Amino acid sequence: MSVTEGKELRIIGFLCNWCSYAGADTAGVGRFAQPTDLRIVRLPCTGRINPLFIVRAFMNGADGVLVSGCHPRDCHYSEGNFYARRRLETLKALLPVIGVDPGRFEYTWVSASEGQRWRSVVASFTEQVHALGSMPRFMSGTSLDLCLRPAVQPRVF
Amino acid sequence: MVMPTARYIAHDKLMPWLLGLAEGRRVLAPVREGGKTLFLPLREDSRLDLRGLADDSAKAALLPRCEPLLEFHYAKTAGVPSRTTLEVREILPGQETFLFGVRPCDARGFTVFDRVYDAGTRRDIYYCSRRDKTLVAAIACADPAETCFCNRVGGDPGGSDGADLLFTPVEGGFTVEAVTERGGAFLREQALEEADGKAEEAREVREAVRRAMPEGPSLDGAPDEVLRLFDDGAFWESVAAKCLSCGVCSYLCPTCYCFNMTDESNGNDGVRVRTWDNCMSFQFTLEGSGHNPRNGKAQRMRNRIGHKFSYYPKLHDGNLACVGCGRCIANCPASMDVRAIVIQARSRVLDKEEYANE
Amino acid sequence: MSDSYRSNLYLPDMATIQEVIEETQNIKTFRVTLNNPDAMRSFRFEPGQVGQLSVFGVGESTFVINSPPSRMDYLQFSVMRVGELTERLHKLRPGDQIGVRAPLGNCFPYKAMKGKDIVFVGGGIGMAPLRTLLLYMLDNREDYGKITLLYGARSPSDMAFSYELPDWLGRPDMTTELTVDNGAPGWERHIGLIPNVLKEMAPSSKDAFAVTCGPPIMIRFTIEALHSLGFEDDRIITTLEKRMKCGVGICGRCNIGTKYVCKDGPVFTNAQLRRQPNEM
Amino acid sequence: MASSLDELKTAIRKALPGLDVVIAWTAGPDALSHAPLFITEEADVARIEWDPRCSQNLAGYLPGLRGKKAGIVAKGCDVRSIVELLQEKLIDREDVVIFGLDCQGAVDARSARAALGSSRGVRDVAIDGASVCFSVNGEPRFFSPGEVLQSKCFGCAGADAGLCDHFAGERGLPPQFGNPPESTLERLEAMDMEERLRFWETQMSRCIRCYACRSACPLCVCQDHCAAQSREPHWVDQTDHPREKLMFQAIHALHTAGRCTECGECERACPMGLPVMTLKRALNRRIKDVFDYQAGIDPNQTPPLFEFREVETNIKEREW
Repeated sequence: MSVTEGKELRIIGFLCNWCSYAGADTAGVGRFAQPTDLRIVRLPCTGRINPLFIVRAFMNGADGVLVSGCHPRDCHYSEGNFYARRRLETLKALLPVIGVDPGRFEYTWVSASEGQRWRSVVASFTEQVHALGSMPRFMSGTSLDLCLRPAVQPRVF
Repeated sequence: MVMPTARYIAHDKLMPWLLGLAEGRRVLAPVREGGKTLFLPLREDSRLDLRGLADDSAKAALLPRCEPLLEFHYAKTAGVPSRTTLEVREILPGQETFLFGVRPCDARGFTVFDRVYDAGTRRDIYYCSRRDKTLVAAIACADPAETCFCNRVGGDPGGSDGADLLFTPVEGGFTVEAVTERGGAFLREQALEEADGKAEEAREVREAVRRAMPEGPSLDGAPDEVLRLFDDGAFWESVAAKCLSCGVCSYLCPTCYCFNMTDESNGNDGVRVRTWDNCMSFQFTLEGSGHNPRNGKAQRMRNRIGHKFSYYPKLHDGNLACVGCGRCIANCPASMDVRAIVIQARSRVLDKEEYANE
Repeated sequence: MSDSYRSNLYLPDMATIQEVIEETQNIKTFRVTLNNPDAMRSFRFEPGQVGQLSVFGVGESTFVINSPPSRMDYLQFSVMRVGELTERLHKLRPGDQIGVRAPLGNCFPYKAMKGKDIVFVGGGIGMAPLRTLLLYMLDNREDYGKITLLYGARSPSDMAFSYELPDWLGRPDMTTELTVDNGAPGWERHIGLIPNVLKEMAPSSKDAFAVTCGPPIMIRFTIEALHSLGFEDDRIITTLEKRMKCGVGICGRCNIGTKYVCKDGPVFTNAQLRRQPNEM
Repeated sequence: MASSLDELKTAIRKALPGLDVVIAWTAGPDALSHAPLFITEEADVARIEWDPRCSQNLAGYLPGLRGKKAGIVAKGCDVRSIVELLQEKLIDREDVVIFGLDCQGAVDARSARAALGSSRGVRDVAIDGASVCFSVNGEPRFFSPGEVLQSKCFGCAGADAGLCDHFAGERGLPPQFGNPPESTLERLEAMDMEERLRFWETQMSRCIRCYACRSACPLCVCQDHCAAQSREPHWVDQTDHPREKLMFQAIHALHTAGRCTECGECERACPMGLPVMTLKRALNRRIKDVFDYQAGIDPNQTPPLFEFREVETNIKEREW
């Protein structure tokens, strides 16, 4: 994997418990080689995802965010991922306006049995984020350099 | 100490002089940026804007929007994973500042802070050390706005309360006069030409602006009226009806000094910050139990007006916690007018008492 | 004054939790000592004064020092779990570090109360500020007249300081009554609201002071009951709670009219409160 | 417009006995913007003003008056906010009486003050097709609409008189002002990603966190319980960092996604002149493209994020 040879980036994955988290597990059990940039947050359902989780992740220094849930019509709670799809599609309009490249955020569906699909999603998303490099950071203390001294700067961004 | 004589600085010399001062200290001045005139650190490419009252008050020079009070660090104790050590350090401000271009109302606002933050035995060292390190240069007004009313709250558009130096616009530039000893010592060190006859012109300019101020009844002497109206719920409901409970008035006010303290941390490190707070916000007095003594905006408005025109003057020799800059009026998204509220309160009390006497 | 000795009004003294006592399901008592032995040795306060406790990373909150000044081995604070800070405090254990800014505020007029009968009426966590004065008076017993305590809580298991109650009940030099809103098996004392029990007890108001603290609604009705027993407003003392931040009368949120509860209070006579606007 | 004003006053006088309050505009402390007027007595009706200085959207007061019978004077754009409030059942149709007006454009007080130099001496404002005329101390001063009107006026769809209980003035076409001034969204789109971030960093460094954008928003109904001031969850910290302030703008934009009618109150209220409606515009544009939805048009529609389709025809999901 060429992408893992360079510096690791910070990619956050928000995964639903029932399909994609299990799918990631399947990939792990199957020992499919994957890049290691992804940090997974497990949630009950993609419907639980507030799009602001994703915005906050970028604000806190994430270089990429991946959301994955059950395939449409397979949601454990029947319709959570249908709502999620609408919310995440809407979110896509916000990110580039605040300077987050659209390529840094994707959502997809991976079922519990799709270990191989999970592997390829992670690999290609990681590669995509690496192509963009690390997210430009806010310069600290733009308005009040006093407030956030380097030693105690909350959430270095 | 004998004050130095008045000096003069021509318009074209002003910016180079200020930039010269900016070597070695922070110079804050009203600068045009993004369609607004704000007090910002002066740089070579800054567009100094001295046309009138700046959009923000200069209070951030002494009370920053957000200032760290102390920092803390937790660390694991070597060998004892369940124990952490904690280190806490205060963060004290230390920057020398030349605050240029405040108007007399803004400078007078600092005296409102002084009475609270530097009160004998109770000295807020964060405020006091900023105050000690800040030289305040005010500019006498020449062109009051429609919303200006310093003359109605005991102020003076050509006044110098709270300032160390007073600039007055005259033909071709400004005269500069020392107000405090500190201002005098500073002025003596500056290679500025003597004002000579321009000092007289400056006096006339200040006289002229006093005459040019919009007229209206004085707003002081209202402390008892406001208090007597305290239980008049209908009155406060009606004056607060259009209020949106935002913080524009408080945050632009040169005399509003209330603050909040919060801890913000990242992992094991953090800061305790002090930030501006706003008495019109629901959270301001919300207690842990869920009880809120100022639950509605009418109660909050009552406290806001009460604080400025009644409680503060009662505690501080009749001085109002309002200097009449009018920013709250000019910037209120719901066009509220603090002058009108005080006048209404007064006439409401008079009406009631007349009614009672009949 | 209490705040003058500090060069930085906002810098707490570091302190160590020595002991945590689980009082009820939502009240814990913390016994703390200042880390600087000199500061601890020279620490002086008067009954009724408060302190700001800091959990760094969460914030600060105000609690009364409920150990008496006559017992200075530690400073004691009782904390009811209601919000973010108290939640975190409840998780702390002996040895943990906190910050203490104390003493702040005024105190009970314990000197003016000398030689008088004292009636304490405490409800729930409102017993904490009364405890400091009560213990101080018991430690200086000869200075005071008859001491009566009425302490009420929702239920027997909501009674803090339960380990001290037998002593208070058994002491010959004070009268103690307990009441709960809801009884429980084994409860043999009063069942009923504090103001009603108070009226039944009918302590004499002659040469007496009443000191009360508790939830706002309880205070209101207790004051009514005290009035009916003949207590004058300047002999009814209460201690208030407001949202506080600075603790030194600057930050602007705890005022009732011109009085700042953190600086001019928390102890007020009802006569003083009646001169201020009614904004509880 | 005098005739519209007279019609309006007559309608309000007639309806007032059946209402607890009517919200209209009256002369304010500043000559460039009129202030809200809460009318409870007939005597107040005489104080109503109606001209291009009636900029404030009064719809935001309605949820707070729920349970009372309230009349409200509304421009076409304000009606859209009312429709949205009705859709979300934040107000009750039977308790609200809408007095619609034909609006020719609303003054942006901030730009008008900049254009005139001062608000002193302004007596009257009128819009006549392609120009806006301020009468200042008796002298007319003309400006182009782009200089002194609110940017929302350029996309005005006019008033939907059908939704109003009363309508004063002519039910003609909405005003057409030609080319709108360049929007912040367009400026941003010409930038690369990092420049966009820097743009917001500079803008938000001016933010004073007064939350007037939120308090003035007619659809921000959490108000006293806003995420901006909550410690748990801790969505934003209280430091002065532009990142935190931009985060708040993202919160506002996403909470109003599919609901925002672009009434412009957030930008009008901002004392620092920040282009805070930009994020909402971007979301609205996408919502129009993907869900073919515009907020505040039909009281019986459901906002797009409150529902879903199993097959979303306009969503192209990525293949992996």
